[in-house]
Amino acid sequence: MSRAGAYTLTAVVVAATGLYAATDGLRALTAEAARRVQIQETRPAVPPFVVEGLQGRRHALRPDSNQVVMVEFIYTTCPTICQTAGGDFAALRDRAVDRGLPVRMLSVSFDPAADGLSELRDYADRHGADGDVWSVARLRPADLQDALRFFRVKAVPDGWGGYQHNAAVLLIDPDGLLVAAYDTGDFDRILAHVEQLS
Amino acid sequence: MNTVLLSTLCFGAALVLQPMARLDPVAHMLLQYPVLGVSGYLLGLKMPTAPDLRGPLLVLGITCVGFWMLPRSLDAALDSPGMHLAKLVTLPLLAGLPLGMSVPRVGAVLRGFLKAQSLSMLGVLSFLYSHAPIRICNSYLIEDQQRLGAGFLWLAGGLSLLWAVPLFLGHSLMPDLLLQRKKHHDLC
Amino acid sequence: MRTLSQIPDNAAQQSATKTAAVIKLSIGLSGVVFLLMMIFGLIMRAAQAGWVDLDNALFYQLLTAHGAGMVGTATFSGAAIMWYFLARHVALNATVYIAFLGLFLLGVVLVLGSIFIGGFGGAWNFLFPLPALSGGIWEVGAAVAFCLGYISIGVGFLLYYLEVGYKIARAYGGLLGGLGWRFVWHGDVSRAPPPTVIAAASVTIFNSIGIIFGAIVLVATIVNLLFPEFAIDALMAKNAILFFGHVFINASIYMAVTAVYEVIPEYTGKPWKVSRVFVIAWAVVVIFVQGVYFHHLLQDVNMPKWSMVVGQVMSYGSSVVLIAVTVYSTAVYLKGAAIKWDLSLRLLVLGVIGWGVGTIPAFIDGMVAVNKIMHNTMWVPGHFHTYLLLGEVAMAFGFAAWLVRGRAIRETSALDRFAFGAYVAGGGGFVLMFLWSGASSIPRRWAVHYAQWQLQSQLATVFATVVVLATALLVAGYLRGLLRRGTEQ
Amino acid sequence: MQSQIFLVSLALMFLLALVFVRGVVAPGAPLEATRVNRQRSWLLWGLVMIGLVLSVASLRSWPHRAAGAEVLVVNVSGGQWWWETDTTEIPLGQEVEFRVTTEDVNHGLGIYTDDMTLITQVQVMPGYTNTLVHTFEQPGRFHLLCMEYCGVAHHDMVNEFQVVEVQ
Repeated sequence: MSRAGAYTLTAVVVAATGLYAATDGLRALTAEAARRVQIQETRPAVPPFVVEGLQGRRHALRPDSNQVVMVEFIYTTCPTICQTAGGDFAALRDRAVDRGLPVRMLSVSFDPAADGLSELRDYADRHGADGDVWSVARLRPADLQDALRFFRVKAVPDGWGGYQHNAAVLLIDPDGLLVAAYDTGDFDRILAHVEQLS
Repeated sequence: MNTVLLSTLCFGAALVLQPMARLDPVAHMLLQYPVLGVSGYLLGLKMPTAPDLRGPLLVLGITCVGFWMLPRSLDAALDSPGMHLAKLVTLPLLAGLPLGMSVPRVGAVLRGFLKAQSLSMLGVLSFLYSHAPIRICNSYLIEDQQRLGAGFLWLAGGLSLLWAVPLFLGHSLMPDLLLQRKKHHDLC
Repeated sequence: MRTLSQIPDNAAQQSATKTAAVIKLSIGLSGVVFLLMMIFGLIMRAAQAGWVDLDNALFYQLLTAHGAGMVGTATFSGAAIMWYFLARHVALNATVYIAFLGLFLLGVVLVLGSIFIGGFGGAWNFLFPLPALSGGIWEVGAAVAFCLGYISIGVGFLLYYLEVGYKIARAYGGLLGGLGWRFVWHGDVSRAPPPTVIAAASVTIFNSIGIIFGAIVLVATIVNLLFPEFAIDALMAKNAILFFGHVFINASIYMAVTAVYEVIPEYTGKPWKVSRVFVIAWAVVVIFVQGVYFHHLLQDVNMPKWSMVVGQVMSYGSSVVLIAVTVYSTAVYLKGAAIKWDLSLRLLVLGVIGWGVGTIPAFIDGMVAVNKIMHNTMWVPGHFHTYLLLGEVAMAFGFAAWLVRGRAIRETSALDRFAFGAYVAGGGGFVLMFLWSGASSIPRRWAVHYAQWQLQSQLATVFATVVVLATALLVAGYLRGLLRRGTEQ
Repeated sequence: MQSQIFLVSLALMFLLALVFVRGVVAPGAPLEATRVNRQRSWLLWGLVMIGLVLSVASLRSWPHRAAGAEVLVVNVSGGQWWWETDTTEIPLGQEVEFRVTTEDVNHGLGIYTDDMTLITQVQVMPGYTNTLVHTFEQPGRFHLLCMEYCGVAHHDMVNEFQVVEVQ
């Protein structure tokens, strides 16, 4: 082979390796897919964030004991994606209860300025989040930026007073490690993972 | 001298476009990216290159462009200051420059192949961005993503005209092709 | 032995020898693959006839291989023919052809591997999202390999057309110069480019566009296979696939016809003249070939109405151009000329008739009202087997026979006459069975035929056997001819 | 209908082949250029005129019928490898609009009479609803067959319904 050919071939191999690495081994082309791959691989410990529940009581986001926590980030005035996510979460709750899984579910508002306790209660009533297994809460303004950065939640103002954001169901294992992120409708895989964690 | 000035102007334009790029993926990908690339490409045109290195330079340039076309790179450039800086450095120096050093100097068939491939890649991107049921970039709204998809199609259309018209008419808007024709006539 | 006077021509001569060698190799490969793919076809017909018990998955793998293999080989043989004759008019770089050949063979290996190792059976037109949803028959990897194989073949063809396009553009003042359009309105048409150049310029334009669309939908399919969240719009994908597929298979025959332009004059003693009508006809082809693809989407009621009208009208228009120009001219050239009908001429003329005759069931099915009850029945393979088996493939074998015939034109030998007769009779009967099956409402691409449909399939199996035997004789004749000419030199 | 189409096609195909072969083998001198041009013009313009008439005649009433006001909607869904309809008995003489969807790949809905004659069809495509309007003039059993290749059990993707006389 000519020298030029050998150089080019080397460059192609290096380039292909580089692109392979840059897509996490051809698994992630988007930031959202990358978030999911990287969460599963690094399993970061969830910092002691505190959320404010429906009764105004504060509690930790991390699980108590032998419990898996499923978190999704929402804002309550959302007309579309959070409503779907809310419906999905309700369906997920029903299935988890049917299977008797030790799970706590939290819908957490990332917009504490707009979402007062009454808005959160409305949202909870609308989707049947009775606080038993599934409750609705909001982040403390002090934790807001850190939490969004840690969970890699990105909300973009949509120009109509709402947001478009990367909705997902996040799993926190009993040790307080963030272990996975799934599509909100991906029931089978979520429940299988919860089963395996508990 | 002229080239350096023009290249600096392009780079300056890219910096000016940054606030727009943050809000609008079309400005980001179809305005800021290209001017960054062009600022390096112009410099590359003037650089001497060993013939053996044209292939690797071409691969380097294409890979760098490919990397920045990944939706996650687009997001990363907005979310992380390090990636933002990397974009400003690598698009001119690792994409534009090596392409400027190689593309005008490879054979006509290979160059035509690269043009045809970039048209189909723009088509693929248009396909994906305009019809994906998901948001591809976390930083942008889905409507803007669809606009970007349409933008790719317009760009593909524009480029195909720019590239096909000279081939059809037999005289070129592109200086390097003109040069080749002149050489051909000298031979005859 | 080299003499001084030969030295200046040496490079050109070496290049010509090299070209001739790779073209002979390509045609030999094409012949062997045609034969193999015909055997696949025969097996499928025998399975539908109820004579062979074939696993369904294997049937659809054979279907996929037969489709991909035949389309690929038809276009490949057409490309070999056109390259050979275009090299008479412009200096083509044989290295590009060798790269084309290499990429084509790499693609063939990938496609065959994906089918027979990976179990891919998504049909040659890989309609989105079938490659991703096999129902457990094949894995994603097989579908990706299949698409990569196509991409490799597409890249090879793109290089081929770029070389052809650049050389024509340079020698004739742009591709428009190569098409000879300025002679339509004024000027001395005898100074227009030769027919082969006009055909080559035309095919280069439309097939390059087709390949670009093919690359778009192939890469999008691969992205979807690897990253299912990137869904693509099924109607857009179908448009892109059918545009690419339609244009690509049409290119095969529009390239092969250059053999008619260049070889028939050797028999008639009259050069194939470029007339104004000829230039206009090829101009119409450039546009119509691209517009006709809409006739594949006449039952997709979400397509705009105008696209169906365009599909129907352009289908008919293409047939008019073909019959009134190419078929008619061929008849005029042959009439009254003192001709020795050897195997090559017979096959080439058969190719022209088969092509012309095949467009009749094509444009009839291209009518929206007829399509309603004929679409995706056996009528569809019926029409395209007419102009491929009795058209393009006949031209390719005619070219093959011409490549290996002696310097003097000899009358056809008894064996050749037998092979030709069997090819015509077997092929004619075979395509008639398809058309009859279509008229009997038998759907296409069914691994299992109901008992009431089996008679047509049984007769088709008999005819197919005859075609396979005739083809085996033609391929053997070509290979024997190559050996004979090799020893003569 | 199909047999007429078949016969017309065969006739035209044989005619073309016959005229070609007869023209070529007929004894006589080559045609003069002027005669060739005249003949070719006649052929060309004749075919164009026939085409015009044919196009207008065959497209004037649009072959994909639109539904009238009294239409009965029948929803059909398809998937690998089944058809499902929400109506199994269709009244005779009633205009029906089939609304066809698929949950996976492309399919083709072909409606066959009981003696396996295809009477109408429409493509079925993921992400779209395709409509097909038809009025059944004969009572009896009808079959749904898949017309678009959809995978390994394509030929098993069949179902049926009845067209019944109503009092």
